[in-house]
Amino acid sequence: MELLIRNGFVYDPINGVNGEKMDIAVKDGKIVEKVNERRAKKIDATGMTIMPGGIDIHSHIAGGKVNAGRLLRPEDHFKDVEPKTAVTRSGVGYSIPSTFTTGYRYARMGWTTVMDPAMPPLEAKHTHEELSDTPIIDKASYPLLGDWWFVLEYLRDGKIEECARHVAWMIKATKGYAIKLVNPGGLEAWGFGRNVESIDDPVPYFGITPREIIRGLCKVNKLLNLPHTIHVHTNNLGKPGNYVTAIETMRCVEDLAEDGKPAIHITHCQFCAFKGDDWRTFESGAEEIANYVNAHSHVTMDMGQVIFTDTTTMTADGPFQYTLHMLSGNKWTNHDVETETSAGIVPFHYRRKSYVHATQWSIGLELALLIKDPWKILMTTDHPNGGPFIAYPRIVAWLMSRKAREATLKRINPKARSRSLLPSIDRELDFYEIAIVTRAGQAKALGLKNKGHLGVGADADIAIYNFNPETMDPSKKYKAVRRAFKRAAYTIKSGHVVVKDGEVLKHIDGATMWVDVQLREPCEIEVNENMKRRFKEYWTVEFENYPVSEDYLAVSHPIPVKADV
Amino acid sequence: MAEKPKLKVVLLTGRTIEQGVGKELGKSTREYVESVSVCYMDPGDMRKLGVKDGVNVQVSTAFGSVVVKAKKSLRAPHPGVIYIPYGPWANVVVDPETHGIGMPSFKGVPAVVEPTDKPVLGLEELLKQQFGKG
Amino acid sequence: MNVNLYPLKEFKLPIVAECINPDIFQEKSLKEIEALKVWEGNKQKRLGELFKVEAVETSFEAPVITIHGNASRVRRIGVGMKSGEIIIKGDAGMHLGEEMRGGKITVYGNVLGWAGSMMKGGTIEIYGNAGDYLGAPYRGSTEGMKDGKIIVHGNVGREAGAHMRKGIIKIYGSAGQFAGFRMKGGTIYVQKDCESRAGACMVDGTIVVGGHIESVMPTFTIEGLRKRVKIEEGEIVEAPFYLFIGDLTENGHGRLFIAKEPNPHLSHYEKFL
Amino acid sequence: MPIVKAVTCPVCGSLCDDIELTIENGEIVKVKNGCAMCEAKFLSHRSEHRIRKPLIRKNGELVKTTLKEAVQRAAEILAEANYPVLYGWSSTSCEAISVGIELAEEVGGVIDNTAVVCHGPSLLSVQDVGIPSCTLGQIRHRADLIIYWGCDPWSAHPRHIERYTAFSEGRFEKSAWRGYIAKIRTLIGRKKIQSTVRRLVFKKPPEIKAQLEPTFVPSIAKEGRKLIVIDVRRTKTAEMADFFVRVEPGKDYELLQAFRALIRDQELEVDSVAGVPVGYLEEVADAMVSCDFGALFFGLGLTMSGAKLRNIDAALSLVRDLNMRTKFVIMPMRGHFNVTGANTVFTWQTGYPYAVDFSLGYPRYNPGETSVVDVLLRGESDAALIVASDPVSNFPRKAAEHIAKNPLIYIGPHMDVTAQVADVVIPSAMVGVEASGTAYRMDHVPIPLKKVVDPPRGVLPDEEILRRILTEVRKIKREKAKAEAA
Repeated sequence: MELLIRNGFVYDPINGVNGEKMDIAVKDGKIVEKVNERRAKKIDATGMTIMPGGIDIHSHIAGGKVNAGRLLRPEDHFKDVEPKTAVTRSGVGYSIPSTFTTGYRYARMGWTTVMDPAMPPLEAKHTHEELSDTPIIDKASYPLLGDWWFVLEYLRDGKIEECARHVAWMIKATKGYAIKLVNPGGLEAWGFGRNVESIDDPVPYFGITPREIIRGLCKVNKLLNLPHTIHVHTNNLGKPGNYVTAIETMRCVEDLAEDGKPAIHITHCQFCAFKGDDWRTFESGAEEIANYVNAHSHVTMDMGQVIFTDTTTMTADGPFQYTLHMLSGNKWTNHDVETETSAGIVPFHYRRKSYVHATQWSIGLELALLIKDPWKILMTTDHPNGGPFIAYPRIVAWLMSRKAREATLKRINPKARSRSLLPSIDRELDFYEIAIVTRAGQAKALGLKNKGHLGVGADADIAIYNFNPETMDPSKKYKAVRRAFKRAAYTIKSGHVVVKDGEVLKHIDGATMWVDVQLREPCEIEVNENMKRRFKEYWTVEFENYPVSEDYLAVSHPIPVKADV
Repeated sequence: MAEKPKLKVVLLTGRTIEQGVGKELGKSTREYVESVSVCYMDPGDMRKLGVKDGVNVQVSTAFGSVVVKAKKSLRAPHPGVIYIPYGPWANVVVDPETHGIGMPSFKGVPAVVEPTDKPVLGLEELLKQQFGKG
Repeated sequence: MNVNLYPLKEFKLPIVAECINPDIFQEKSLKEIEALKVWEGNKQKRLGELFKVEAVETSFEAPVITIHGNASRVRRIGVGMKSGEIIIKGDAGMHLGEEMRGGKITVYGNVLGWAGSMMKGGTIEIYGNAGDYLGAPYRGSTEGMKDGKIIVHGNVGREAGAHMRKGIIKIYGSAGQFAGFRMKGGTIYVQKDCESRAGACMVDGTIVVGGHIESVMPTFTIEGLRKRVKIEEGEIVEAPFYLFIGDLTENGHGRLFIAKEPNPHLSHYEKFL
Repeated sequence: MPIVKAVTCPVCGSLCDDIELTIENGEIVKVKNGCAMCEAKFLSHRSEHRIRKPLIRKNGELVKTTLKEAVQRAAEILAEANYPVLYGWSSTSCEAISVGIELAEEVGGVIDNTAVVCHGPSLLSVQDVGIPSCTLGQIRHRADLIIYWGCDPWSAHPRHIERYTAFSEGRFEKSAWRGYIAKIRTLIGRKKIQSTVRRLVFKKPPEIKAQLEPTFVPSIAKEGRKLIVIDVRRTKTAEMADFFVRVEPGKDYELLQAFRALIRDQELEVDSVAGVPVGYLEEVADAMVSCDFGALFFGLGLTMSGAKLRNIDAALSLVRDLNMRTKFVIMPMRGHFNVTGANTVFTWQTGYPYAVDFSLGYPRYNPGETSVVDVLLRGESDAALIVASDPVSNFPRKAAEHIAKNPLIYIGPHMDVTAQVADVVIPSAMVGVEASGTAYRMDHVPIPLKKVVDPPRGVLPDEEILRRILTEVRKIKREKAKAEAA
């Protein structure tokens, strides 16, 4: 099928296109030089903004933890429903939408690729079953490997290459995309109800520190040539004073970075940019983090922006979620996974009038605005932890408009307002920069070559927003920005027009991407023999029932990568 | 004829390994039917009623009445408590009330047990009697 | 304009009729009211297909809707209503007056579960029995009754007033288990008997049981004897009551008044006084 | 003779996946590693009680028909229904369940799974309290205190104790098996002596009362893993336990709440709770707070009796509270092999774990209102599709009556009780034996099910049968819409 999108203002930062009026041609799901003008279906984008399809580097949309969250919260769903239509399945929404609804709602905003950032390897099949049931968008998932007994043991014994081979096996076995670390070492300690306090606090019974785990997996990541860096949820997340831990975490891999390339991604950084000794003296550590990031090139991060709403927090960081449960008194689900990881879920309401919550809201925006290079700080809410992803249009407006920020500032806790750095920041992102923090930068950080841009050969994932940058000033008309991003004029996925004026026209399957790591020497059997021997000791399932076969993926999209080991 | 003795008890229903094996073999097998048309009783209670192992008893509740075979419980002592494995026989006498949560009251139903001369119905007869179908 | 509704048949399928609400009927013509959407099973129907709709002109501002007949299959009557009145001369279905904010609903029959669920104001009066979860929140929610009044002249099922925060529930019959479960405030009065576990996990608020109660939770502690208990302005019960405080498991300080006379089995608590 | 290894047993929620089957001439002839139920299930695929041909009721009798006609009739029943129920799902694959949900959405029905009559109340309370839990390996590696409450794994989950709990071998905790053997030896010895004494000296049965009201409280203090059983009867599992607490039927809630008070160091103003002297409770409460990692498993003894869902509320709260003192987890003992999977698929597709009503075009959930037993008791449904379940043998008579009264479609491998009163019977392949798929263990670990032998000729898996019905339903609806438009 051929498609010609005419006359829109195009923002394509990877190719340096900044609001130029041009046509985009699509054929067989790819961007092409040109199409047969008479045959092609035409979309008139006159006066509209065109960007590559949105990408989300970190959004909890599938798997055991997300589903435990859905199960936990009927009161979250029952007023936000999506009836069945002639083309779409029904579902429920708000903070943890059902799978079909998740796909449709991302597509309605013009987002076409979403990364689920936390997959317990033992339950990887579950994650993939849900991803396969999440329509339209392409997706991938990061296996949780920072507390896996194999990793702890190999790294303790200094066997980096051995570790890399096992990680390679695991990424293939789980059909994963990147190495995820969550509170490294802390989750193993949580197995007995404990935690680690710093990156140098030894993990009980394992004789290894979080620093060694982070450095070790950073090296493994490099040996395997994975497209994304290690994806790190820092130790001490959610605790006052933790910006120090965040900076130490970034610093501990400084020497492992090569040619100014990123070596680490610090995720939902807002949650680890807290200054102060306790909740009373709590304040923003965004400036310190931004200073560090502005001076270094080996880091990318995402915001983890907070939205004032009722949401559901969920992370693999079991001990943090328990703390949150104790703080809020809200219901709490915990799910530890043998030899691998843990998870916790707590409903949470961010209130404007709470000093801490309002400060958290400010921190996210401060980070995004104080870090000078937009390629380094990407837009997320750590869905649903900071708030549901449907709040993206609001964040775009805050980033683009000082006026929008002031409107919210007026309504927050006065102490938080008086301490916020936001009034001192004039910076307003333009559409080019918005395209970086929501698409191009995300694709680059993820190493997705065919996504996040509109160059010839790229996947034809395109968002068209009904906002005329020539006649309207986003700084003033921030509400119009919000409206435009809430309901894309068109969303095009793999060349299909799937959304028009915010309505889903078509239910198509998106692909699941995974990294097919090819080791230099095929030593898989050796790995397997070793695994088999330890399998019975470590897990309660049989070795051959563990891996995710490709038929669990509705559309499998392997990305081959040659490893240096 | 002397009045037959009756005993007020609490009825529990539940799984047994025999019922578990029986249901996997098939619901129309002899194994299944025999495993679920029984009522496990405390030996003391059986003495009070004058019933022996394998004798038919009638269990009645506010919801129905069914004839099953009395069996000496291996899990005794539990005076005043009888136990019928899940199945069509138990269903005749359990309390359907769900208290607004979807779950009927399968355990802890007040019941009366008495010896009887009536036979234990086979599965087909029981279905015909209860549903007029099958 | 007042409206009379007459069921056109004996309903077999569940009917969902949120539109039966004075706020919605207000300023609508008879035709418009007849055209309001309701669900019968999985089919969408017009209100006029299920009910004969009769309009009576009145001078009053807020309309009165009267259902004449059995509406026990009709769910969600008066959901979220803010003003006006609904009178049901017969039985009513589930979720009657859910999230009601004002106005009045009167039922001269029985009502099924979740009547007055998550109520925020107004009055519901039921002359028959009410089902389970009277005034209780939706699944998973802690948004109990925030204000308003529910009066039941018959009996009620389990978990009446669960998570209640404010307002009053008066039950002139008996109550099922878990009256006032996880209650945080407000008053529940059960004039007759109460099944066990009244006030389990309550944090605050008052429960008064005038009749027999099977047992008091072991996690309540006896505080004293009271000669009378005030239910609300103008309603005082003159009789000796045990006063228990609980629930200890939630560090609660809810008050559970149990009439002394019908409960001689609780006399052993007197040794702690 | 080919031997198939690492087969997952499609019987209970333990989902043991180490079964070895010997296949001979397309039939399973030998089952290794499995329990009695596992063996019975794998050997039953060639049972004479299988349904081999679709059946349809004509003039009151079930008669043989073609698959096409049976599917057509089933689709007509569902497409015409105003409020159908689609029930079962816990003994089939997630893949089939998924199609079932799509079908329910298409026909605007109520879809419910067997959790409603087993751990539905547990799920309701999870929605109120949350659940601190883990996968079973976590318990194998770490738990030094295991409590089974209102469940009898020896009967219902025969390999649970050996694979995952007290008698399993973990990284930080060793199996308590040897201690148990020693204990049994002494017990058997003591029993023999007692019965000899009884026979010789008293010549009459012993007083039961004396056993019920012990004057002293035995201590649980011991090295290694401890096993405690709390139940209304001294079950087989209770006999293995280090400590048994016998609770009065229907009074578990009081006992659980009393434990909650005790672990908060609060005093009780009663001498006994639920028939158990407070001294016993204190002994158990001490064991709970002093362990390094405790695990509480509970069964239908809690969900079905007395306070029902609130028993679970209290149990979950107890375990949550215990986490202030130590590490503690809790897990329901799920019965059917894929009831957890049914809850899981329901939840990701609709937001709710069971009792989902699609009659308004979107998922609605309120057990008590949208749960199958209640719908039946109120007599609201006008047709039913039963898949992989046998409600007529599991529901109270009054509820079963309403299923039997209306058009009833049954899909399953065996001539179950429900099949005998159905109007359309479609035989299906046995999932996990003759059809592959995915199931979720009671701790939410997904495990693949294998196809090890062929189903009887012409018999399809549930997934395929449901897909055909769905296609047929859509065809009927399209034609109807066309007719109405014309």
